[in-house]
Amino acid sequence: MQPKISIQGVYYTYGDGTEALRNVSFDVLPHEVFVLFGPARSGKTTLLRLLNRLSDLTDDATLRGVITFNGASISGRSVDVFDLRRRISMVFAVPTPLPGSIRFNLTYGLQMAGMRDRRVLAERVEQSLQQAALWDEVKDRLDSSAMALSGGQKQRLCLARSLALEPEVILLDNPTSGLDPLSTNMVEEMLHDLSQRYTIIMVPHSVQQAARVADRAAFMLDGELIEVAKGERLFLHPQDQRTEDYITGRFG
Amino acid sequence: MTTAPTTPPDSRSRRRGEAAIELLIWLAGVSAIAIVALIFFFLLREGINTFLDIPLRQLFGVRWYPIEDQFGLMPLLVGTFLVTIGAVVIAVPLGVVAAIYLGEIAPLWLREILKPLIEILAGIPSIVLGFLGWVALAPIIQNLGAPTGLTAFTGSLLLAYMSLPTIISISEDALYAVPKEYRDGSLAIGATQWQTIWRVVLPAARSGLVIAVMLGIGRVIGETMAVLMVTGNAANIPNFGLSMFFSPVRTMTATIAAEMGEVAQGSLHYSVLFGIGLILFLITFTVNWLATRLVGVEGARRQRGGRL
Amino acid sequence: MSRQRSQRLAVALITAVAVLVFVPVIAIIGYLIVSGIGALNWEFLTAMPRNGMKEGGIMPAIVGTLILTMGTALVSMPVSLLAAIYLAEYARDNRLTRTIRMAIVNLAGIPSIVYGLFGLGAFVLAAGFGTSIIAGSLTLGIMTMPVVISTAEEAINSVPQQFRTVSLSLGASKWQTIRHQVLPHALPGILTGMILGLSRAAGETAPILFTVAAFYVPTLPSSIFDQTMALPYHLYVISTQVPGMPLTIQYGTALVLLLITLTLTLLATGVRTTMRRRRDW
Amino acid sequence: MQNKIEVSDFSFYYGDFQALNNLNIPIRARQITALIGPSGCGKSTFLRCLNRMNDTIPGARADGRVLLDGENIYEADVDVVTLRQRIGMVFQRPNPFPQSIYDNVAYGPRILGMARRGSLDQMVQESLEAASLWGEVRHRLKDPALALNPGQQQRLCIARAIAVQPEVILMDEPCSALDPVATLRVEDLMRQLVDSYTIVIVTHNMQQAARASDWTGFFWLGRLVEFGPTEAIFSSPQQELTEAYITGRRG
Repeated sequence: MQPKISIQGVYYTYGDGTEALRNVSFDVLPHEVFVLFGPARSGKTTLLRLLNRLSDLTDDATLRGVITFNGASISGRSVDVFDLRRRISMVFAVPTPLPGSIRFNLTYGLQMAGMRDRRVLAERVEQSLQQAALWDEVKDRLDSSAMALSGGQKQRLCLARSLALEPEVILLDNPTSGLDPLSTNMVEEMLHDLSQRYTIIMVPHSVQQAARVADRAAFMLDGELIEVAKGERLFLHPQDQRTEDYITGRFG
Repeated sequence: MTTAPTTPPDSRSRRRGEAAIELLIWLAGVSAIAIVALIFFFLLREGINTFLDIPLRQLFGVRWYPIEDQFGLMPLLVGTFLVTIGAVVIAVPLGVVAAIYLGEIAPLWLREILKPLIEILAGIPSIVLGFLGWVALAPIIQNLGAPTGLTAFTGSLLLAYMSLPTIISISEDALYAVPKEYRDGSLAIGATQWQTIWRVVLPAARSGLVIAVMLGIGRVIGETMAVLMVTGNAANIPNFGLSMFFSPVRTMTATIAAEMGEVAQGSLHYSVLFGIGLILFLITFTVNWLATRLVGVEGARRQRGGRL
Repeated sequence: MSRQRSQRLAVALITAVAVLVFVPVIAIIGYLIVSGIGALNWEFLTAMPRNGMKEGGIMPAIVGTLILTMGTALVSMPVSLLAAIYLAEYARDNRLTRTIRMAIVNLAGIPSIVYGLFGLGAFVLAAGFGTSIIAGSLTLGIMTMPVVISTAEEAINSVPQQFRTVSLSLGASKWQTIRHQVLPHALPGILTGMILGLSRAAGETAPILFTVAAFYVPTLPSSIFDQTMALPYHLYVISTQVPGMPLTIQYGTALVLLLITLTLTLLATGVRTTMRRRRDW
Repeated sequence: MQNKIEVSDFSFYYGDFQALNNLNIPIRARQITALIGPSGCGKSTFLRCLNRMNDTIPGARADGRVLLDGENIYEADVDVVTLRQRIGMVFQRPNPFPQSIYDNVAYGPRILGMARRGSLDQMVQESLEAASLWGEVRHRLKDPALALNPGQQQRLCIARAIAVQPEVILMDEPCSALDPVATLRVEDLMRQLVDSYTIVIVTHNMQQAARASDWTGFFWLGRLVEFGPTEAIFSSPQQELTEAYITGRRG
């Protein structure tokens, strides 16, 4: 099977010389929930932002190595980075609706891509809200401010906003960090269904969460990839001592 | 090996309109440099003869009699210096302390009233303040015993209030920029509010306060109309002593404003007035350079933003 | 002295100084209003000056100031806004950017009379516009640029970074992001800076002395290459250059000028507070 | 067992918003009391009520009593400045002053006029020792405090608080900005300090509360849902809400 995303020998260095990523290589397969976990500042979020080139926003950083998406490099000059970001969409740690109505949030990306057809837009709004299990809660107030939603609703709106683009890959950067347990459960339960249609790469909130949702998982430490394996195997029988220390350590 | 480009390379090819807009944006950004260069160029072009035709010894002499082609700048420099010193001595303590009052002591509701008041003061045209100095303040000063009401001190007093908005708003920004954590840390140990201000807040805000003072000075040196109206316009050097401040003087800016209307274009007098402008331009440069040395260009720019 | 007593003393002294700062401001405004209000009537605002300006109104000066303010806006606003966008969104931390910033800081510090000299040398003489509305507007416009650029850039920077990140992550281009996510939210701040810049331009005298201002012209300007009267210069003229000028006309002129600039200042702060209150982030 | 602080019928308001609702909490002397609950539940607000740091917030109002050694700290004639000296505080983010390490610790004794020059060195050393930082900084006391790493900065702030010889130390999520190793050191330090001080700590980290405290109170929407010995709270919570929170948050 061709990997959806392949990362080969990636080094990522900031202008001041700090190495955020060192020789990271792994593949992400279609329709799996792939979890990147590890302690703070181990490079997970940095890696995630490389995949849809939000890393372009960082001045003076250098990328070495190859990242491919459907077999083609994402770094070349000929790559349409805006199209790439629509196909590899991202949900952030802090729920960040754009100021404006719920509908505005959901149609923004499509409109920027030149989609004008109102019927299609309306369809996508409903579809994506359904998929993010938010439709019933907001269907009567699509034109009210997205800022008025609760934290959990905001995050599901952000997820729906990504889904509305019909991406191939969804990047989830610790999406439940600000959520209460109930909303966290909702998001976690959604993941499996979503992976039927999309490929999901997620930075989890905790090791426990990683273990609950991962098809496959990778443990990162200080910018290096320590170990990749099927979720069950990695969490029950880690091969590397450092992985085991982290999983069983006092700090979850 | 590839490097991540910061500007998405495809944006240009994909959207021509955007490329045009981005070019305009770039041009507008660069225009700031062009304008400074142009200002310098025109001042130099019209004023260069000052420095070519007049011996330096004479240029910095004590006699300013344009009718006799005597262009000694010393009286104007002294006048500017006196007015500036006076204004700074009045404005700096008032401004910094008022900022402390606003930032640390005034209750919220009062702050909401006083801060617009500062913007209002900043919004009063200098000609209006000059007019008030001329019709209302000068007679008061004269009644206090000065031979005339139109003195360096009158100018200083007006300029002090004119520079207060600059000094207060920048000082206040500097105080505001001191993290609340420092105040909490001090109060939590049992320090009084005054101890906290004096020992933690003011030292932490030091560089910002210095900028406030320097830019206040810059504002004072550059002011024209008010000083033209109230300092008496006497281009001579008063006798040394405290009474200097209560003598009529004339500043560099006022000289340009008063005499440019009457000179023949291309005459030496005309050049000298531009030469004075060039000197003022260079003073500005120096003040800003010093300020930038202290807080970096970012800081200086932010502080300038507070200036209205 | 006990700590509590030094605290009380310090607060008392600081408050006293604050009184010294703020009371004169109120006094100045109050005094001008009381002294000038008597002169304000319909004729004063709408009639031409008569009898060596000692009678009649100040209409041409008011109109001149309004024209110059609009001219300033046309010159300064588009360039300033674009420059602010450049600095906030495009400029990287390099030598060019630092030079631009340094240039803006310097522009802000250049004395207004020096702008007047520059306007004389560049627009009146070199460009051949003569003493004219266009020369004055260009001079005032350039003079207001640094204030407008700084406030606009600050307004743009105050738009939370995550809105940009989100917009880009949804596939919007950089300019689309600026156009749809940044500028709308920065608008109150940008407007505030623009109006404040105009309020400053409306009250300036030194830059228009040699570039546009006329001592007295009996007609309104008919083209941008005409001279015009303007309130600040008119106030200067009637208070220092014309002997025997009635005080009420002087106070009235000062009050009208003050009202124009203060209206703009208050408008600016009004825009800022109402639009700030309306935003929900 | 003696109560150092006794909170009774205490409510607190920001303007019209009631942030704390009728709290009754005993704080035992020379023990560690941990306050847990979701963010926004009022635990930090409550902590800042104990040394009246909330007085600096405009529009804030307190109702009810907080007894420190039997005396209500919200009486009109209480000197807040002296109160804050008796009840020290350590904040969420390390907040050393932008001064030297030495000056940071000496700050309190100096402003309170507690030490002549000779004994000041002594006090600084003792405080740094008590905060188990002395060994790391003894040769660089004149270095700027901001050059220390976050964990050291936080222990410096603890030393600064100790230097004025308080009776109670309030800690507002003191480890939230620290890495695991630094967190452990601060927790060890708390266990040492509790021999001489009464400690109240607010934390969002349940393991930390379980590891480090003797008593635990669970806050929810400005109310105290449950209070008791830490072991009991974590092993057999009486309230459903507490249990849901402790087990539900799993992370």
